Amino acid sequence: MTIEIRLQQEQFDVARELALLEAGDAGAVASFTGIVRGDDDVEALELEHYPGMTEKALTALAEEASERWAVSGLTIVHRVGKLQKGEPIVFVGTASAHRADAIEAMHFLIDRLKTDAPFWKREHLTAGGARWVEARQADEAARRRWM
Amino acid sequence: MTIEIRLQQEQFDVARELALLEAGDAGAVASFTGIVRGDDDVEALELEHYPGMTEKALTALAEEASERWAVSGLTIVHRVGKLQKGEPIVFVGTASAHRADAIEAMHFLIDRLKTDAPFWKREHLTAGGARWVEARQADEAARRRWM
Amino acid sequence: MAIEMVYFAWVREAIGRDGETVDPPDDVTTLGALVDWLAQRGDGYREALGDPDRLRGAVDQVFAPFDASIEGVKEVALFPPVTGG
Amino acid sequence: MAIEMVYFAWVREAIGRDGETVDPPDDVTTLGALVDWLAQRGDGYREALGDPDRLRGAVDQVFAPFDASIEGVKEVALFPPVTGG
Repeated sequence: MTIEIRLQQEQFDVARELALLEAGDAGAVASFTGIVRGDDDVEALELEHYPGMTEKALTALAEEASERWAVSGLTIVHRVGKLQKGEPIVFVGTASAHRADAIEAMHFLIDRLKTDAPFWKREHLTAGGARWVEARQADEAARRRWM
Repeated sequence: MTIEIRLQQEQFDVARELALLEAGDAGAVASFTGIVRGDDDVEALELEHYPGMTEKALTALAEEASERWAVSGLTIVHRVGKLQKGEPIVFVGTASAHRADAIEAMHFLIDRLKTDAPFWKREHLTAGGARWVEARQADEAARRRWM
Repeated sequence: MAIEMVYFAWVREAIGRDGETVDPPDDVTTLGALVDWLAQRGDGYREALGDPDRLRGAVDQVFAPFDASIEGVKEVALFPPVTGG
Repeated sequence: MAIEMVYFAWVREAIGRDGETVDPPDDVTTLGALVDWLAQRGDGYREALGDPDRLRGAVDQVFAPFDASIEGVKEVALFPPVTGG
């Protein structure tokens, strides 16, 4: 069982993350990549996080996933700092002998990461200035699916 | 809405497939990669398929997925011919503005591909000879989840 | 009415060919009746087609149950349950 | 008892600092009571902490509800609902 959790400012390489998961003779690898979007008035995104707590929170989610599903590998990479539109922001990958375990563990991790990890997004506007992104009710609803 | 379906003998490049899906300003990209496994007595896998029908069956699945979920891109790549253990055999990728749509459409496609596309696996044994892989009840059960 | 038969996996191996043109009698109007008629052709056919539970079919390149009509169709495929992915 | 406070996102901006050491009175024993006590400090604090529905907290780096005890804790964080991923 391999758990890989990273916070980083620089871009990550999805191919490299997947190759690590595929190398474990798992049979099934599932992944999710979140990409910076934004309305036309948004120029860039900034990710603030809680140093010290963030990796602990992500590790706790990964450990819960590894108890609930038969997974042999879990990877979470989350970027922090200023990101441009179109850049990847988060990667969640899972490896398992069984495709349902890989897919459900991945789905759990990205849903719970949205509500249970201390990150805050701020949008930098094309017209200047910035605004904090509001939390979404839909994310709270998605979280309850895993209770 | 972009649907990409390919059958090929050669290895595919997961990074390239994901990059195409990410390029669509979708926000969420989900993927599944199946990798050739096998017991210790298995040396390689051979994939037979039904030329003429296979792409039609995969296209029908992709179209059903695009009607059921809000997806902007769907990719299915399936290899045929002889594959070595550890090599990727199938890739399913989806892009959407919403992560749940991307993940569920991907899960649907790989589940239904297992039961609704004309492929047959044969295992080449280390000791010589070969055996056809039997269909799994679990795949039929997974199919019914989407009815 | 001539029908192009195609066979896959161990059905193909048992019959010993990957396809053939057949011309069943007029009372053979369903996929199941076609399978029964073919199974009478001899050892390989009986081995391949004798157990409907292990057999699946497609009519004109679409999966079809054994009660599907084959009237007017061009191509019928017989094969084991699929195992791709 | 001294507590290290840390603030994030618009809570940090409204208060005007990313953290501070505070020493609340003995009757402040829960996260909610600590928030109420801090909110009395002035404009920035009231703006940041006045609406508990928009506020979340962590005690010693674990998410905690407002009725969580803060007795003996070292670090308390206050911030808006998270928006990562």
